[in-house]
Amino acid sequence: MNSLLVETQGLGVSFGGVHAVNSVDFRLERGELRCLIGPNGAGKSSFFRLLCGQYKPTRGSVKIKGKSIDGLQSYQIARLGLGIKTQVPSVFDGLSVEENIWLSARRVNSSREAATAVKEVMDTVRLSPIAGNQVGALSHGQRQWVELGIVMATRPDLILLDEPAAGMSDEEVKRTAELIKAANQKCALIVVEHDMEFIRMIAKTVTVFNRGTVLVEDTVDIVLNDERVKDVYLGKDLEMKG
Amino acid sequence: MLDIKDIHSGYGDIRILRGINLSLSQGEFVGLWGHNGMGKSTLMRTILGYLTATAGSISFEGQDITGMATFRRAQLGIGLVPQGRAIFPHLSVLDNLRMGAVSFSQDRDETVSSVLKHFPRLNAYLDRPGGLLSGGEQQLLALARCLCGKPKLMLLDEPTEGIQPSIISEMVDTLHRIRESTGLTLLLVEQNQAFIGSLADRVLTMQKGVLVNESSTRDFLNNTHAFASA
Amino acid sequence: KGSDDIVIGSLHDLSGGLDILGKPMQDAMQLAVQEINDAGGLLGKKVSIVTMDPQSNMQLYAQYAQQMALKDKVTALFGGITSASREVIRPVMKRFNALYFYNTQYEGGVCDRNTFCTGQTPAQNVDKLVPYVTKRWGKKIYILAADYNYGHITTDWIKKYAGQVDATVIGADFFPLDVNQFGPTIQKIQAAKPDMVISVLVGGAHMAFYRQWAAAGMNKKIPMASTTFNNGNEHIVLSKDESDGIVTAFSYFESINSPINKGFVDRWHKKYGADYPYIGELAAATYQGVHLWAMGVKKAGSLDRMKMIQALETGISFDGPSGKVTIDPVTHHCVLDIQIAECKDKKWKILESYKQQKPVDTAAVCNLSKTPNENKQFVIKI
Amino acid sequence: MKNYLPIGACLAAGLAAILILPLFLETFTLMELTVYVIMSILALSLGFIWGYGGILCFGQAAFFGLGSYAYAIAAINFGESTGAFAVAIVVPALFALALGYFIFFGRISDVYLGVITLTVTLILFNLTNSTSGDQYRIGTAAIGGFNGIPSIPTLNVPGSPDHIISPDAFFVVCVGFLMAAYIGLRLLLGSHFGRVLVALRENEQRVDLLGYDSRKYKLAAFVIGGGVAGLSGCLFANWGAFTSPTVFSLTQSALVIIWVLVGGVGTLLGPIIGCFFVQWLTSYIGGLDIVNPNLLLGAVLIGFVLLLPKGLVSVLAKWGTILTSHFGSKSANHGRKHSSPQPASGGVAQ
Amino acid sequence: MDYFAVVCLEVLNAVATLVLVSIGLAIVFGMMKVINLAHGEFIMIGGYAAITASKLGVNIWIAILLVSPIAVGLFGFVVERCIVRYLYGRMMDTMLATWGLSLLLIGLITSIYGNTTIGLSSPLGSMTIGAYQVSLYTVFIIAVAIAVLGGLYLLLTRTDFGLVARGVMQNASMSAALGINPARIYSVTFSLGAALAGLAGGVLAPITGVVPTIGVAYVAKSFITVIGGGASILTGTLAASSAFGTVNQLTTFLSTPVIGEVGLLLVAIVLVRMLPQGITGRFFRGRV
Ligand SMILES: Nc1ncnc2c1ncn2[C@@H]1O[C@H](COP(=O)(O)OP(=O)(O)OP(=O)(O)O)[C@@H](O)[C@H]1O
Ligand SMILES: Nc1ncnc2c1ncn2[C@@H]1O[C@H](COP(=O)(O)OP(=O)(O)OP(=O)(O)O)[C@@H](O)[C@H]1O
Ligand SMILES: NC(N)=O
Ligand SMILES: [Mg+2]
Ligand SMILES: [Mg+2]
Repeated sequence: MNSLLVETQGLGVSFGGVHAVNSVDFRLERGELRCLIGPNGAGKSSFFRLLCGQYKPTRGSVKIKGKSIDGLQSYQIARLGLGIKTQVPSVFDGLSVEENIWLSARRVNSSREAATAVKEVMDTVRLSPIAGNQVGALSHGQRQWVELGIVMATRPDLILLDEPAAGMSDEEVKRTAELIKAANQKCALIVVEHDMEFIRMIAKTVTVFNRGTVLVEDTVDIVLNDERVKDVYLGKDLEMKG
Repeated sequence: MLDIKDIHSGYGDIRILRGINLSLSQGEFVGLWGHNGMGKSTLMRTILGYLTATAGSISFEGQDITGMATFRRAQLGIGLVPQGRAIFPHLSVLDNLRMGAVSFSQDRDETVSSVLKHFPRLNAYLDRPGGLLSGGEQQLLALARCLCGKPKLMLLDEPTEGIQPSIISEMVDTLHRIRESTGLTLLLVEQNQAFIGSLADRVLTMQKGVLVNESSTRDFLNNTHAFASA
Repeated sequence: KGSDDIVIGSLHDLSGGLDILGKPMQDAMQLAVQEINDAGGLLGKKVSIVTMDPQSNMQLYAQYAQQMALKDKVTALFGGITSASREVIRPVMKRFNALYFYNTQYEGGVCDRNTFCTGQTPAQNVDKLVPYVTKRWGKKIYILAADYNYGHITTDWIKKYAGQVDATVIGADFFPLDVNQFGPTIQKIQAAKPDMVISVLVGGAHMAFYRQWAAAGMNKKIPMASTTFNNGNEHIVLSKDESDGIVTAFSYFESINSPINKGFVDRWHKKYGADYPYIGELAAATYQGVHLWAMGVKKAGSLDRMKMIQALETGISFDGPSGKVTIDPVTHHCVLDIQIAECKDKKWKILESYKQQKPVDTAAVCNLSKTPNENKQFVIKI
Repeated sequence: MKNYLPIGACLAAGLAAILILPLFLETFTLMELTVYVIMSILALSLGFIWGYGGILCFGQAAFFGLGSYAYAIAAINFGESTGAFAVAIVVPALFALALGYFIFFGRISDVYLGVITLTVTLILFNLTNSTSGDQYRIGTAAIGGFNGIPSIPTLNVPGSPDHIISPDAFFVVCVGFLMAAYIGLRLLLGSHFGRVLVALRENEQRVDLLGYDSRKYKLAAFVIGGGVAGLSGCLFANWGAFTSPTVFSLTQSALVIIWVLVGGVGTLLGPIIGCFFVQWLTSYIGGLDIVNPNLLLGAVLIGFVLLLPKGLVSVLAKWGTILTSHFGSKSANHGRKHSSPQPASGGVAQ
Repeated sequence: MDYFAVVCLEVLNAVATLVLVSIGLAIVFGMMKVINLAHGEFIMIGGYAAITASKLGVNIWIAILLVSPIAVGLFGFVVERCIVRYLYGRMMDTMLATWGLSLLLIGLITSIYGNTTIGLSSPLGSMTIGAYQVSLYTVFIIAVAIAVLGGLYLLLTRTDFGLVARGVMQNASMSAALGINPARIYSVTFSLGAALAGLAGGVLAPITGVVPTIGVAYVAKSFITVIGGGASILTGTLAASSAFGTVNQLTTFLSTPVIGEVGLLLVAIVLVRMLPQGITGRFFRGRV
C-alpha cells in the first residue's frame, strides 16, 4: 500500500486574474500531522477547497491515496476518507448537537454501532453537557467544537482543519491541541492556524504558503525562525503593556 | 462616556446577561475576556441595540439609549466590528468602506481615503467584491469600515480571529495611532491575551453573563492561570 | 324563504374572471323568480333560490352541485357557464336525480334527458352570420378563436357554412383564454389580406385584441364579425371607435323592438337600476330558461322530476324577450329567433331577423325520444 | 421512540373517522369531507418535501394534475380502475424522477428550483389547455383541452369492474390512503434516510462533506412526494369524475403552498390541518353571497400570516402543551420545537 | 423587408413589455428577497388609476406616466407599512401574505368598479411600414422601457440611495450598525417597486384594457423573468426579458401563441439549468 495520502502536482486555481493557488506540489504521508501557515489571503483555504473538491483546479492535479480526485463529487471525495472543518463553521444549525454527530457517525456505522460512536465522540470533544442544544443557538466557539466532533465521527483518514482554534480562549486552545494530538493517533491532519502558540503545541512539520505558493516547508523551529517567514508573516512580537 | 447599569438580556426566553454594570470613560481602552459562550458578544449586541435589554439601563455620553434603535445608536457614534465580520459580500471593498462612511455625504471620499492609509493591503482590492476576500482580509475590511464611520466608541469583537501575527501587531499600532489622533474609546472582546495585553488599560472578566473580575492589565497578564480556571 | 318553498339552485361564477358573464345570469334568475312569485307562485307555493359562487373553480362547482342536489334538494339547478363547468354539474345532477338547466350559448352536442339547454348553438347563429357577412364583405375569412371546445367547433361550423357560399377560410388562429398580446397575429392577418375577420374570442383578456386591432388602425381597413362579441359587454367597455362596425348574430339584443322585450328591459332596469351596463344573450337565455321550467312545473302539476321532464318535452313555448323560444323535445335544446346586428355608438342596430331556428347541429347526433338513456356530449361531425 | 405517539394518534383519528362519520353525516357532507381528505394528501406531499427536505417546489400541482390525467386516460382506456390506479401513481413518480434528475443533478436549488417547477407546471397547463379537438386522443380518451376530461370511470372493487365504489365507501378509501401516506412518511422521517433529508435542508454542503450524495437523497424525496401527489390527483379524478387543466394552474400550485403554510411548515400534521381549514373556508364563503369571496379569503390569509406565523399547528401544539402540562406529562420538548426562531427549522420529530 | 421590420418591432415590443411588467418585481425581489405575488394586482391598480384619472379629466399622458406610478407607489408604501414590514426574512410567509393581498385586491377592485369598466383608448394613431400598419403606441412602450432602465441604472449606481439600498439588502443588521435605518430603505424600495408596477399598469392599460383579474396573467411571467435574470436587477431583467420576449414573439410568429408561450417557458427552464443562478448570477454578481 502506498504510504502517500495526499499528493498534488502543479496545483493551481485562479479566479479572474487572481491566482489564489499557484503550482503547489504538496505531499502528505499517512498519519502525519502537518501545519499550514501563511499570510491572510495566501491561499490556504482555497488549497483546502481544492483538496475536498469544492473548487475545481485550473491547473495541476490532486491525488488522494494515489487516486486522482478529478471529476469526483465532493461526497465521493469525502468517502475516500477526507473530513474537513471549514473556516466558518459548517454545521446543521436546526438540529441538536447529538443529531449533528449522529448523522455523521451513522454514515460509517450500522445503526446499532452509531449510538456508541456518537457517545464516544461527544465524550472526547466534551459535548455531552450540551448534547440536546440546538446548534444554531450556540456561541461561535461552541459551534467550532461541534464541527470538530462531526468531522471526527466519520473516522476519516485525513482531517483538514481550517483555523480550529479561532475564537477560543487559551485554555480552550490547549484542549483543542490535545484533541488534535489524540486524533492524530488514528489519522493524518492538516491544520491551518494563525495562532503561533497553538502551532508550537502541535506542530512537527510546517508548510508556509505565500501568494498561492509554498514558501518554506520544514520543522517548526526552523520555519518560525526563517527570515522570509518573519518578513511576510510573523512580523515583530507584540509588546505587552504589562 | 458609556454607562451600563444592571443590564439583563438574552435571546427570547433564554437569559444570557444577568446584571452587567460597566462604565467606560472617554478615551479608555477596556478589554473583556471570558470563555466561549459566556455572553461577551451578547453584551456587544445589547450595547448596540440588536438585543433589547430586559432590565437595566444604558447611557451614552449622558444620554439614555436603553430603548433606542440600533441605527440611532450608531449615529450617536457607537461603532461595531462584529464577530464573523459581516462584510457586504456583493459590494466592492470600496463600497463597503463607503457604506461605513455613509453619514458623511460631504467628505465621504476623504474619510475613506484617510482610513485606507492605515490599511495599505486593502488598497489592492478596492474593486473586488467583499465576499471574495480571504478571512483575514475581511477582518481588516470590517475594522476599516467601522473606522470610516468615525466612531467615538468602538466595540471590537475578537478582531484577531484569523489574522496573521504580523497584521495583529500592525493592528495594535493602528489602533494606538487612532486613539492618539481621535480620542477613540474602545471596548474590546478578545481571547488573545497578548493582544489584550498590548491594547487594554484594564481587563474585565465575564463568566456566565456576569462580570466577575476587574483588574489592571498587568495583574491580568500575571494571573492568567487564575483567570483561566475562574 | 319559507320552509315549503320550491327551491331552485343558481350556480354561476360571481367572482373571478367569468363574473362578467355570471352576474347578469344570476340577476336574470332573480327577476324571473320574482315575476313567477308575483304571479302567484307555482303549485300554490313560492319559488326561492339558493345561490352559490363557485369562484371559477371546478372543484367548487362539483361540491356545490352535490350540496344543492343533496342538502338543499333543489327542484332544478340553473347554472354553469363554461362547457367544462357544465360537464362537472351534469353528471352530479343526473346521479342525484335533480333537473338541470344550462343557459349559455355553447358548441352543441349535449344529449341528456335530465338536462335542458336554452342557449343558442353554432348551427343557429353561424348559419345566418356567415352568409350575411360574406355577401356584404367578400369571400376571404380569417378566424380568431378562443382555444377551447367552443372556439374550435364554432370555427369548424364557420368553415362549413363558408364552403356553402363559396367563401374560404384563409387562416384560423386559436388563443388560450389568458392571452392578451395580439401583435404578431395582427401582422399575420395583414400579411394574409382577408376580406374580413371573424372573432370567436372570449373573455376579458381577449378584449385586448379589439384595442390592439384599432390601435394599429386595422378596424378602418378590414371589417369584423363575431359570434361572441357582446357576451362580455365588449361593446360597452371598448370605445366607440374600437367597436363601431362589428357585426354579430345572437338570439337576444337589448335593442330588439318588441313589446315583450321593452317590458322585460323596463322591469330589469327598475329592479337593478337604470345604469345596468347591458342585458345580454346569456341573461336573456337564463331568464327564459327559468320561465320555461316554471311552465313545465305548471303543466306537470308536480315537482316530480320525470313528470317535469315529460311536461317540458311536450314542446312548451315561452314568448320571451328574444322572441318565441320552444323546447325541442328530441334534443332538449331550444328553437329560437336569431338576429344579426351591427355595433354603432356602443349600441346594437338590428339588421336582420330570422325566426325559429332549430338546433340542427345537436339534432344531427341526438334523439332523446329514441334513446332516452343517452348521457353524453357528442362531438358533432361537421 | 418519538414516532409512536403521532402514528398512534393518526391511526386512532383515522379509524374514528372511518367508523363514526359515515354513520351520522349526510352523503353530501361526506363527499365534501372526502375532497378535503384528498387535497390534504396533496398538501402532505408538499409538506414532506418542503418542510423536511427543504425542496421548495412551486409545482407540486404538476404531479397532482398528472395523477388525475393519468388516471382519467388509463381508466377510460382500460374501462376499469385498478390498473389505472397504479398508472396514476407511477406516471407522476416517473415524471418526478426525470424532472428531479434534471434539477438536482444540475445543482439547482432554492428559488431557482421553485421557478423551474412552476414553469414545468405552466407548460403542462398550456399543453393540456390546447388539446381541444378530436385529434388529441390517447387511445380512446380525448384529452379535451380547456374543458378537460368529463365522465371518468370511477373506482371499482379491484377485479370486478361492475362494482363501483359508493360515495360512503370512497370516503373510507380516501381516509385510508391519507392515513397510509401519513404513517408512511412519518416512518420514513424517523429512518436514516429521513434524518439525512432533514440535515440536507439545514446544510447541504456539510451533508456532502460527510460523504452522503445529497442529490440522490433529494431526488428520492422528490419522487416520493411526486408519487403521493399523484395518488391525490388520482383520487381527485375519482371524486368528481372529471379533471381539467386547472389542476396545473398557478392558482392550484399556490394553493398547495398556502395549505402547508397555513397549517405549519416543518410538520406533517400542519399541511393536513391547513388544507382542511382553507378548503372549508373557501367553500363556506362561496355560499355567503354578501361579500366578494376573494376579498374575504385574502383578508383571512393576510391575518393568518401576521397573527399566526407558525401556522395552525403551533396553536394546537400550544393547547396541547397546556393540556398535557396540566396533567403533568412531559411533552415540553414537543412544545419547544414550535418556538424555534425559523418557521422551517423543525427537528426530525414533530 | 417591411415584414421583417414589423417583426422586429413586435419583438422589441414584447421585450419592452416584459421589462415593464417585471422590473418592479425585480427591484422588490432582487433587493429585498420578497416575492410579491400581488405584483400583478399592483399592475392592475395602475391601470385602474390611469382610467379613473382620465375619466376625471386628467390628461391621458399625465394619467399614465404620473398618476399610475404615484398612486400605486403610495399604495405600496402603505402595504409595506402594514404587512410586508413584519415579514422580512420570511420569504414564504411574504408569499402567502401577498397572495392573500392579491385576492383581496381583486375582490376590492371588483366591488368598487364592477367588472364593466370602460377602458382607455390608445392615444396615438398608427403608422405605416411598407404594406403594414402598426400602432405608434408600440414605439411609446419601447421608449418607456428604455427610460425606466436608464433611470434605474443611474439611481442605483450614481446615488447614495443605490449604495445604501444594496448594502441594506445584503445585510440589514450590519447596515443598522453603520447608522442606516433599514426600515426606511425597505419602505422606499418597496414603494419604488410598486410605483414601477403601477407605471406598467398605466402604460399597458390602453392596449390590454383592465379587468380586476388581469394581474394573474402577469405574475408568473414576471416572476420567471426576474429569477431567470439572476442576481443583477437591471442587467438580469433586461437579459431575461430579451431572451424570453424574443423567443416568445418569434415562435408566435412562426406558429401559435401557445407554442410561443411554451417556447418561452422552455427557454426559461433550459436557461436556469445551464446557469443555475440566473443569467447574471455568474457574470455580474453584485452589480445592478
Ligand atoms: N471564489 C473566489 N473568487 C475570487 N477570489 C477568491 C475566491 N476565493 C478566494 N479568492 C481570493 O484568493 C486569495 C486566497 O484566499 P484564501 O481564502 O485561500 O486565503 P487564506 O490563505 O485562507 O487566507 P486567510 O488566512 O485570511 O483565511 C484571496 O486574495 C481571495 O480574495
Ligand atoms: N441567536 C441565539 N439564540 C439563542 N441563544 C444564543 C444565540 N446566540 C448565542 N446564544 C447563546 O448565548 C450564549 C452566549 O453567547 P455569546 O455569543 O454572547 O458568547 P461569547 O461569549 O461571545 O462566546 P464566543 O467566545 O464563543 O464568541 C451562548 O451560550 C449561546 O449558546
Ligand atoms: N360555452 C361556452 N361559451 O363556453
Ligand atoms: Mg482562510
Ligand atoms: Mg462571541
